[in-house]
Amino acid sequence: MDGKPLTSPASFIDQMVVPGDVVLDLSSMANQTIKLGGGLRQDSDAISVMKAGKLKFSRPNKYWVESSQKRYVPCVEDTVLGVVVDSKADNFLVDIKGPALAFLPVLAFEGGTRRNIPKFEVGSLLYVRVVKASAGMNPELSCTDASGKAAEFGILKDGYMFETSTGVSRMLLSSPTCPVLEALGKKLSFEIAVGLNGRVWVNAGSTSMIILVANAIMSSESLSGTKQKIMVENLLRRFQ
Amino acid sequence: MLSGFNVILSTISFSIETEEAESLKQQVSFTTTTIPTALLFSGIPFEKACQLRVKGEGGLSAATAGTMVGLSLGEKHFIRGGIAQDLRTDGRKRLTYRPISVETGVIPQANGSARVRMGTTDVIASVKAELGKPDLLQSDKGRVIINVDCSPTAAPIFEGRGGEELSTELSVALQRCLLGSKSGTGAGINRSSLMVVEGKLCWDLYIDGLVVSSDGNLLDALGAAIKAALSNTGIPKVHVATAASADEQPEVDISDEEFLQFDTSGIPVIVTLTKVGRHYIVDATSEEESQMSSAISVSVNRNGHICGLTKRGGAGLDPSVILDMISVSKHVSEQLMNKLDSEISAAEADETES
Amino acid sequence: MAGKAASVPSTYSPSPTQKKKPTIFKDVDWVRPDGRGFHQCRPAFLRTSAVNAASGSAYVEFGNTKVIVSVFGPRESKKAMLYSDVGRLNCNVSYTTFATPIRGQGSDHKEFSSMLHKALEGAIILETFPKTTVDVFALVLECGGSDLPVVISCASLALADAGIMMYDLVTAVSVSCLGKNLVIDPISEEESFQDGSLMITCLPSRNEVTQLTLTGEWSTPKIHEAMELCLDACSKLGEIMRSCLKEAVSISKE
Amino acid sequence: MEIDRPDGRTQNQLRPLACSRNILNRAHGSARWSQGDTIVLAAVYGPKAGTKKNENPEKASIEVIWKPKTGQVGKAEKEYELILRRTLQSICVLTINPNTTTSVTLQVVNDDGSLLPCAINAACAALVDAGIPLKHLAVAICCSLTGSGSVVLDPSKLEEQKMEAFMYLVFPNSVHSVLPEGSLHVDGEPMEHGIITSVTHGVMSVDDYLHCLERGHAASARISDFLRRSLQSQALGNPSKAA
Amino acid sequence: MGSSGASGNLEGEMEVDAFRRLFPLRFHERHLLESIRPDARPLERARESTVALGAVASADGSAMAKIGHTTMLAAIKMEVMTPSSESPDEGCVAIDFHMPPICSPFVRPGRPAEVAPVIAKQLSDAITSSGMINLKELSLTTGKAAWMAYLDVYCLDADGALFDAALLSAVAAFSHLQIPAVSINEDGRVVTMSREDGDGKLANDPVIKERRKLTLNCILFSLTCILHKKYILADPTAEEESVMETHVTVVLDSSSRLVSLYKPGGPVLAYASAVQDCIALTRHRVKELQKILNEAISDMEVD
Repeated sequence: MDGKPLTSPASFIDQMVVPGDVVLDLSSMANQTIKLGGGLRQDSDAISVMKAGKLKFSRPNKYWVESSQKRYVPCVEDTVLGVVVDSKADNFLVDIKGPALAFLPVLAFEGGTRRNIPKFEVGSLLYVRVVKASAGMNPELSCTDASGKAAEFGILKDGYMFETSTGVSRMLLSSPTCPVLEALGKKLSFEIAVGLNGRVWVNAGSTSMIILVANAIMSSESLSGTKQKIMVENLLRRFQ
Repeated sequence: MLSGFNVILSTISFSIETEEAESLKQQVSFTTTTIPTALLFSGIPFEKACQLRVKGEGGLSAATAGTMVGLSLGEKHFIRGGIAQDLRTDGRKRLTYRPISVETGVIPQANGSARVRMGTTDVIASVKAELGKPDLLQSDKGRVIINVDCSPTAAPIFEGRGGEELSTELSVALQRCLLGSKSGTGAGINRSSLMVVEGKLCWDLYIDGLVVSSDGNLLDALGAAIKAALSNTGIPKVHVATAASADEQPEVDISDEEFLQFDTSGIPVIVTLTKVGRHYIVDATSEEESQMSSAISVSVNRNGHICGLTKRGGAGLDPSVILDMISVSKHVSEQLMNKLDSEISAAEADETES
Repeated sequence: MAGKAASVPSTYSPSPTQKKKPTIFKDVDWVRPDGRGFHQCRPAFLRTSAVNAASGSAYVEFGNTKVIVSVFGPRESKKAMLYSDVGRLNCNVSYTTFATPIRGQGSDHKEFSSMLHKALEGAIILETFPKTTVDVFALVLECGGSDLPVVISCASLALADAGIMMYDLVTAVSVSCLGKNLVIDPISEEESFQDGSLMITCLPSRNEVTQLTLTGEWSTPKIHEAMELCLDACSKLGEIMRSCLKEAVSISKE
Repeated sequence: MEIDRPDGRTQNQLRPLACSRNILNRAHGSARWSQGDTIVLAAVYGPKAGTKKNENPEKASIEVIWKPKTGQVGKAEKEYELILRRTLQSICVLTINPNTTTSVTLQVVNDDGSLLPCAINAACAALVDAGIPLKHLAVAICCSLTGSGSVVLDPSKLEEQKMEAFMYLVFPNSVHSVLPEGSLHVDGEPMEHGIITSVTHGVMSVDDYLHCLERGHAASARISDFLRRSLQSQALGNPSKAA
Repeated sequence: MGSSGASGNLEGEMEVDAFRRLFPLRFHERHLLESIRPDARPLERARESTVALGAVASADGSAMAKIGHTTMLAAIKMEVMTPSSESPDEGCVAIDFHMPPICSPFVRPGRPAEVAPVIAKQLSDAITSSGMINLKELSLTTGKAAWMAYLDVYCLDADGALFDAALLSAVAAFSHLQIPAVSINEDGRVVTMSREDGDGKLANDPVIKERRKLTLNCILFSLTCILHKKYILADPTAEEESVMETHVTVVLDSSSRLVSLYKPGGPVLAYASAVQDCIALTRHRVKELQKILNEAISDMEVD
């Protein structure tokens, strides 16, 4: 477990792969533990690709395929933006853009007891964390972090929510800060919440500013870093 | 297993001759006569064959009316007991009709129409005549198309597609009673009289029945309404231009003033006898229909001949009971025919006056 | 090619030049087209378990009338219907396109389905399969007259084959009135010229009539006679059906 | 033996391919695939919760809706739907999202021969665009046989009508693999030579069929390369073209 | 398949029927290991098949075909049409395939089976593209009248290999077909002639076509196989079809030319060797079916 990528997969890392490609040969990497992320599957000794995208590797042993979709498939520990669809005695039903509605237990809040169940109206926007996501069951959400603290989770009031692809969300959350946000942040002050399910929420002092930020993010997909900066500058010039 | 069949039968004896069983007799009968046939082959325990069979659950009208009426056990007993003692809940005797009222010419656009009320059962029938081309196989006859529609306002169960099944059942029963057999005998409506030019031109009669309000005995009411509507029907006189060649349609001139009165002397009346318990009643209300085991609708013409018969309800009847019911309905039909004739002529007199 | 057929101009069946004369039926002593006596049924062939995919099935042949009935269930009701403590019976009758002399004339028989339902429901012990449905599907392969009675008898045989609990078998027979004569088990040709018809479905061992339909003009004695005729035939048919079932069991036992 | 084709192509030459993805806003995945003048638009919705009755709820289900350019849906369209559904089912990993339904809608924009292969290619690209987990890709090709027994690839509609026989073949894409050469071979044949779907029309000898298979393999490798390049072109929405 | 691990400890105490229902794939794979199938057939053996000609009296040609339990009834009715202007001297064949609700628990009235139109299309493609029927033979008078042969195939019992049975019954029905004797009357309508009045009418009517059989240029037979792992199972039952989903249908004509090779998807890829194996199995099957059909025809002629 030296973390050094083996010679063979190295040729695929950070490369575009398409479904069917075999990226790892387990028979040649005995005694190693690897972790597979989205878009990869194990077929006896071969690890093959299920989605088109860029093969990513993170030390020491994580592999995944990075791709951008309009549909979200829930994954544990993802932070997402959900819309309350219905409330039941034990759960809120939340739409997180996945194939099935997610359950948010009424007690999954910091210090949550039967007495202080929060009231969310249908249509409320929540910033939540996925805690369970197994095939064949509705995913389960929580409004606390792993230590039970509310952290930044909870309802998002005011502002504007728009939908983009999962790729854009990931770009916005990447570090170092992506060029769009960096360029925008230099000139404007605004609040932003990004869900890995492709939903983004923006709030700022004026409506026009919100619209500008939203537009900048939506048109940043498929632009390179420098082009993003130019695009933001153009927008800001028009705004002022 | 099969060779034991007779042996099993001979060893069964039923000992449910207690008073309790006696009191149940009205509603319950035991299936003591035979072993269910499937039993022989499915190997199901014999006890099952001896279970109680509640009569009166079968039958479309019974089932639909039953859900609609929703009677309590006491009410059911009351209705049955009343019928057994020849005193029905509305004071009638078993073979008495509710008051019948007839109104003709209710739809001005139709060639003939009538509305018949029997108690709270309310139906409308209309007759429209259109010129058409006769069928190849029956070139000397016109067509008669009977269709019944159950208005959703008549009963809650008719909402949506609920009335469809009953509508078809009624339409088929009316066709059977009024149109006779394939060769045309026994037809109440003389289809040959609808002929204009043989093989070329004939009148097509569209008879539509509408159930406005449903409180039992729909078939009899519809039959009466159609009879009244037909006697109200005038078919325009048609002048056919001569010298049309063999394969061309003749030119026609339809008169606006001259009408031919439709001959209704052969049209039968329909009498439905509903069997409740061991007795039969005429003109059952929907409450009474919910208690029926089966019913027989007989159409009888002026000569006292049967021109159509339909049995309703799934429960079986003994053949001798059927024959008895036929003779009773024949007897009842005479009174109904006379009553209806006088009502129709009174209604037509009213119409001409106004 | 099949797609093309739709655009093809209408087709017709070439029919014989002259029409048959129906008058022969009215003569005092005429012979039935197939040479039977007036009160003689057509030769019948009955077989159970004709369709392997069904819970129970039967194939019945009366002369040229050939019918196959499959029974499915008791199984889950198709529609999410209200709770019912008795079982449901669902019947459907359909025709093949080649069943009738002229192609595609017998396809829709809505009233046959409801008549079949009414004929059978009195015989089936619906209490034995609450909340579920028994489907009875009939296909008329070829119609040669008296289709409905044959369908009904065949259906009751198929129900017995499926092991559905019944009070009795259901048998059905029809008679046609042609002039002064009553002929039993009429063929299509006789049916098309009949002056009246009467069909009885009954439970032969219980001597109960579950369905009775009558068309045409009848006097009471005539009805009497026709019913006697039908009931007698029904009970004989019942015997034949019974022996067919017994045979099937004894074969499967071997 | 050279055959003159109306558009001047050689026997083995395909028409220009073009593929653009993510062209519909509402659909979760979409693609437009064209081979010459045959153009098909594919849209993928889902996975949505639940499967239809009679479907296995332990697996994901796929439904295909075929929209012809004009006219009503007839038997031919029903057959296309069934072939597409079975073909797509065989390339999808159905166990990942059990009890869900993914619907694929295909809209024929223009039909100039080789319609079904074009639709399969479009559907495959749209599935990738929607991120539906796939075992591998599928590439489809139409091979046709002339009266003299020579094979002509990717026929136009005019050519299809003149041909003695033609067949639609679908193969897996040629994959890049870290495994040693030959480890993915089955019976001594590389995996991409396995037939996913074969639909033939017209009478031919068995040898002709096997000959077509070989030519189909060669052509499918080219389409496979094109599909890979088109998927790799990072700029989504920018149509990629190949001659 | 996912439950195969869980079944390990259960299966020891389970009855065969329960095991078959709960773990159908493992049930069949166990059999395959022994090179036998649940109905005791070797893998490459087709089920017993029968053909009966003339099953429908009211049709001009008819046949009933059985492959195992799968039963098909095909009947041809001849009607007269006006030929299209593009082919004034050709008749037409319209083929349809029906799955009435009696044939399978999965078909309900009013909701036709999904595969029915697809099988109809396949039948019609195979029969028309093979040139089995010479459409010119169906002509009556050029440009005026031609025969339209309506072939309707009904599935009476569905237990796998539906297309094979449907094709067998269709081919048998065509070889049983007798084109009725007709004449054309004064109005230009085509009328049939019954045998007895044929002589008297000879003088009156201009065009008379004798009662005759149709010549078939070739005869088609097919075999459906399942590909599962390395195994090839010929003529699958409905149960086998539902468990193992890769099907290959090969249609050959009497001179062993390939009319159709149909493999709609399926998880198993077919390599050239497997394709050749399937074709070889079909060649063998064609001989069997040819024999069965010939026997049925000669039986018919004796009667």
